[in-house]
Amino acid sequence: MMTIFLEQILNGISTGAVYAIVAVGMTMIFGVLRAINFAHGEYYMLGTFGGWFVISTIGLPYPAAVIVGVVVTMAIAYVIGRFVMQRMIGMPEEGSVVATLGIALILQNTVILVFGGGYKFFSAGYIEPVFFGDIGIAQQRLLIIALCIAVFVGLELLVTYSRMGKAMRAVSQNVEACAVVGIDVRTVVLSTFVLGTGLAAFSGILTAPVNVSVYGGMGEIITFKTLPIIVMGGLGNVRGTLVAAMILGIAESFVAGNFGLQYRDSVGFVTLILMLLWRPHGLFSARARF
Amino acid sequence: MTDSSSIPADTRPQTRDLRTPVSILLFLLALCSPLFLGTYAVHALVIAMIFLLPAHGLNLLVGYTGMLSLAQAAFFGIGAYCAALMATHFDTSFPVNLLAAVVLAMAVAVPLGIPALQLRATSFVMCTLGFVIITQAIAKNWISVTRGDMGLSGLPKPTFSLGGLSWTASTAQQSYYVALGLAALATFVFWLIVRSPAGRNLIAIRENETLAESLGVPTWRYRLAAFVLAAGFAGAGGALYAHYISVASPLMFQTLYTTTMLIIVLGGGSGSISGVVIGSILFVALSEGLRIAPELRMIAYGACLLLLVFRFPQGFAPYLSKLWDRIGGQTRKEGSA
Amino acid sequence: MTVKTERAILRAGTLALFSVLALPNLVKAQDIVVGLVSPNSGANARYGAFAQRGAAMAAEEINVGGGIDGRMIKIIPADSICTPVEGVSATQRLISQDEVDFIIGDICSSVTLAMQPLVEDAGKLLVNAASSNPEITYKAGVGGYQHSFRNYPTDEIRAKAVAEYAVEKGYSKFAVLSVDSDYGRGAITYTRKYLDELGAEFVSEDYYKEGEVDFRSVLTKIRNSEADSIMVYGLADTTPIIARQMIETGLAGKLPLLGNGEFSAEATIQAAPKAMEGAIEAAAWLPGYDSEGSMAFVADYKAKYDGEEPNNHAYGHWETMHMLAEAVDAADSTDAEAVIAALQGIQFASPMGTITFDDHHQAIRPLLMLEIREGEPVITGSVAGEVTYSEQ
Amino acid sequence: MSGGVSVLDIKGMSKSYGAVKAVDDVDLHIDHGEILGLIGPNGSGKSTFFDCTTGLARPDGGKVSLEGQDISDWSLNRIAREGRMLRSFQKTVVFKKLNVEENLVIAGQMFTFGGVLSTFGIGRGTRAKVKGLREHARELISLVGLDQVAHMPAGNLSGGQQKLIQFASMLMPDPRLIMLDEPMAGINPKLIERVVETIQYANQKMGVSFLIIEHNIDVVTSLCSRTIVLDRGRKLCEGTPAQVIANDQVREAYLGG
Repeated sequence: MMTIFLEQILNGISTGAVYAIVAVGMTMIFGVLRAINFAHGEYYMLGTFGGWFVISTIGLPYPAAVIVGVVVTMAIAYVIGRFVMQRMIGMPEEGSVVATLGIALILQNTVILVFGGGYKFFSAGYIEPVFFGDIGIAQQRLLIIALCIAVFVGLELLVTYSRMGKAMRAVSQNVEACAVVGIDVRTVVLSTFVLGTGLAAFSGILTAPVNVSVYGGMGEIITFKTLPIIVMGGLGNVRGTLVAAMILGIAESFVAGNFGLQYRDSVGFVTLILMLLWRPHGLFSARARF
Repeated sequence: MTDSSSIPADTRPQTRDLRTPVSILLFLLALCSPLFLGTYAVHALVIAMIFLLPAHGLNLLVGYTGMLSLAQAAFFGIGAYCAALMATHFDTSFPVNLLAAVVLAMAVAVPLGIPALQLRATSFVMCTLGFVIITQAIAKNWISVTRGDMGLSGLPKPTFSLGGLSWTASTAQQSYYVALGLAALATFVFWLIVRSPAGRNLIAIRENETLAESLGVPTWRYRLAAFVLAAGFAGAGGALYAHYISVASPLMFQTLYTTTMLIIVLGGGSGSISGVVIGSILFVALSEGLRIAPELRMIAYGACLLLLVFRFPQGFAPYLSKLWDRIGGQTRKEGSA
Repeated sequence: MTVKTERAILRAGTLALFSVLALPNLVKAQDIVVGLVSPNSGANARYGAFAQRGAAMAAEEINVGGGIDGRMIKIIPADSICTPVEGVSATQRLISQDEVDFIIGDICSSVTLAMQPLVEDAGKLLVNAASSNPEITYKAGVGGYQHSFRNYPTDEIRAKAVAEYAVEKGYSKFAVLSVDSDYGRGAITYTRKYLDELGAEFVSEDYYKEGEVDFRSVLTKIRNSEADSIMVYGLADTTPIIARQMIETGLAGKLPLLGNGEFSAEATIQAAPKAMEGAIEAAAWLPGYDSEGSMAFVADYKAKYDGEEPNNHAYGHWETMHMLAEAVDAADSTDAEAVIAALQGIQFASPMGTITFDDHHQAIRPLLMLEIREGEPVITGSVAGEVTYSEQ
Repeated sequence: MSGGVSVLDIKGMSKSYGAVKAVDDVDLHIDHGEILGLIGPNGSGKSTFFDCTTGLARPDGGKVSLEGQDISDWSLNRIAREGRMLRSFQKTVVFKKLNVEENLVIAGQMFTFGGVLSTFGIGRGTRAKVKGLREHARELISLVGLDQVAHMPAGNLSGGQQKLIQFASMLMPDPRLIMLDEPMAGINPKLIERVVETIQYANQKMGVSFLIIEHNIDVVTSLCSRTIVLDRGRKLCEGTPAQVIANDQVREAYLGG
């Protein structure tokens, strides 16, 4: 029994790590922009496609493909950030929802147009399993968990020590005051957006070896997984997001293991709604941003 | 054709008021369009009117009460399933199913709304999105009732029966009149709601909730009422949808349906009745018009959404009311509205 | 932007929108126009794309060969996004605006079901090549819709064949892991009907959402259960994910996969050879099938589309297009009634064997049983797919 | 004065934010027809006291009675609707997009229509009631001298005019008690006189009692018969405006911070 229990936890953590890397980008973007990015999963998709493309056409090794995927996505995100996201500052909620849904449609279907709509197989990475007693796990997943920890430590250092990070924190706490102290909100929004989408892309390529299938519409499912996490984590709260992602990963793992896989996708939103009833402002105070 | 929140027009001498003849013309146009439009265009208009119903509900929430709910798609689905189940199990006629769908959607909205309306802003939006995801999961997994992913299919076209007489809207043209009747009725009901003192209170809540509260308006109860009424509109739309498309399946909880309703409201202009009506037609014209380029369709659609949000943040309602004023022979001073 | 230009743009835009609404696709009068409804955007585009390519290739082959009595086939693609309302709009446009002669579509069953009455009322012909919901043909032919045909096996035949074969091979405790769709659910429902008869049982039942990527938890559960095999009626691109995670969770080589989901595709086997070993599948077609027609199809497809391996949707739409062409040729007319009569009597020699239609307009076509042995699909038998229609 | 019961009687009101005691055990009562002034330096807890009294914030302790009825746990809207005790906000708020008349009609609606459901009415009765409200609104608009702009969106008017709208709105329901939070802050001196006159009119002709937070000591002197001084959440002293101003402690509180 104990082994099963431990294995379910491990499964949950390995899923949670993926969610965490995607969600933290989205939550940071929310922090500075006060808008939900319904296109966030599309950057995850873009990263995966970037990696898949360079591996399958010029046979780049996997680690290089990771870098290419992230860089390409960040470049695309820069353009979108410049022309769309910056204009969303201070926009009413429904406007930002429609705008980001629009971006999602454009990105998704442009990829379909360029690369063809059919699914592709991603064949790279470190998929051989390692075994701890009975419990097996792909090396890639261990890598993801390790990198997830690295990402969060890195973000923590970034927002605490770097000028950019401090600016991000300032914007997410009080936009009005930023103008007074001379922080350019637009620049902060743009750089946070590029960073956040870069993280989504990073997560995409990291999981591609274990998720195998690559296609234009793969981002939507990720967006919908991420939404409850960022709300539970306390919109804009980096540490809270990590905890919420892990909670959701583990909860999903137990539901899938004990009730049935078909209920898994409702877990996120059911947990979210229950939690909102219990603590309407999220598990973690939204004030403790970053 | 005025915004309920607009200022009563000033009573300067008018040059030539053509509003009455134009209204009559529009009315006749709506009545006669199946006679000269092709089946495809008529079908497109039926779709526009189907989505107009939940969009009215969404407008009540976004445009009048000032809260963004994505749950309209859930109530739309509940309405569709309710009508579909009634039709398959009890063989009831369309008006009965319609009524049942409205009642059920509203009944479900009460227990969902009570906890959800404690939340604000993004949390509320996410909670309502959660309703859609959960309703979809129920539709998929409550197989004994919903038949899961198999869906309920082969639903009859809208039938009206009175005594021994019965009439079925089997062609697109006939469906058009059913949809037109229902859309007109819904629009009228919507107009009554927003014109009533309650509508004024809803606008007050949108403008400033604390102030409304301090003037004795029980804002929470009004927000719940708006949420429930909106669900009713969505339920009606769902019933019409089920009978027209003939299938109710979990696929109708996809994001696309939510996006559609949002676009109609924002595109038309939230807080404006005529705007949303026009918005539903514009949306269908856009969505169907883009079929001309199948590969680029959704890309262009996405681009149009961006254009809408950034170029026409107020939707098309301001242009409409300007046009309407000009038809009425008035020129309203810029900036005074 | 000034108010003036804005107004001009508005006007031009509105005008353009309404005018394209009324604009049919440009076709030559003598062309045979086939509307192809499939999901071309959104997540399900990953299947729709194969359908488009398969059908397009067939049309090209026919046209290169001189068309049908000199008349060329022209395909008008239409996007359903896998939602009924979009599918219906797309179909309505094909019928009344583009005035197509025939319609092939859709992949998603709910969309096909919504299209059926529309095509029926318009007096056109709908041939489906990819939806597996049994209802589609329960309601067709003598069941009602005269104008609907389906050239795709229903889940019932497949389910029975797989279960029988598995029991023969000594497996009787199935852990179900199917896709949460009418296809995955339907196949399991039909399997259940035969369980008692065969002395088999379901140890657990799980259904995954389309696009699911994480099976570790459920595979762990299966490993710790008494199951001796995993019954998968799943999606082509999900099978390799499951297979890889079976290796991770230590299930590979212990529990074989049974069911359907492109087990025999080269890429699937390559993704996780150890897990796919011993897998049993019932398929209407497989890329490695050793017949001249099928091999040629795979080779041509790969050559045409940058080496992409075709899947069953590509094949199904390719085959259906050819079959439709033969029916038109036989009817010597594009009149729906004539082609329907031709289809009812057709004996289509497909690369997979002869295809005929029963009185419900359901294709009776051979279903291959295959097993993966030493990394290669081996065909172990063939089942004649005939449906017995029970009272619904 | 009905049987000696005060309009409003507050006993032991307390409210803390973390370790800070914003309001600390304050007693206060307002007699019928009285205009009571509430003064104190910035941050002395006046606004928190207002919020706790009117149901916008929950006090940690204390009892609020309105004409003998305990309203401690009533919500803001219930206090307004059933208690007919209205309040203004320090930062002036009006329904900016609506015109002046609509602003007032909204203010009166909940008192004319009993509950939520009856406001959904569409019949002749409803229309007649709204017409009545509109007429009443016009009277009050004349009273505060905004006839010229009655159909302008409230947001387009000056800050002072918005204060008048807010004030007129509170008169719509024939209130018992109005609590004003710095009614004179940031308005044109010419308008101050008009506001003072209107308050006096409402007090004398309509019998409305007032509780007024105000920094302008001249206004307090001319309006209030009694004044209470708050400092750091506690009641410092009480008396006529003249007495209070003369009080050393008060001077110290204002100057010494």
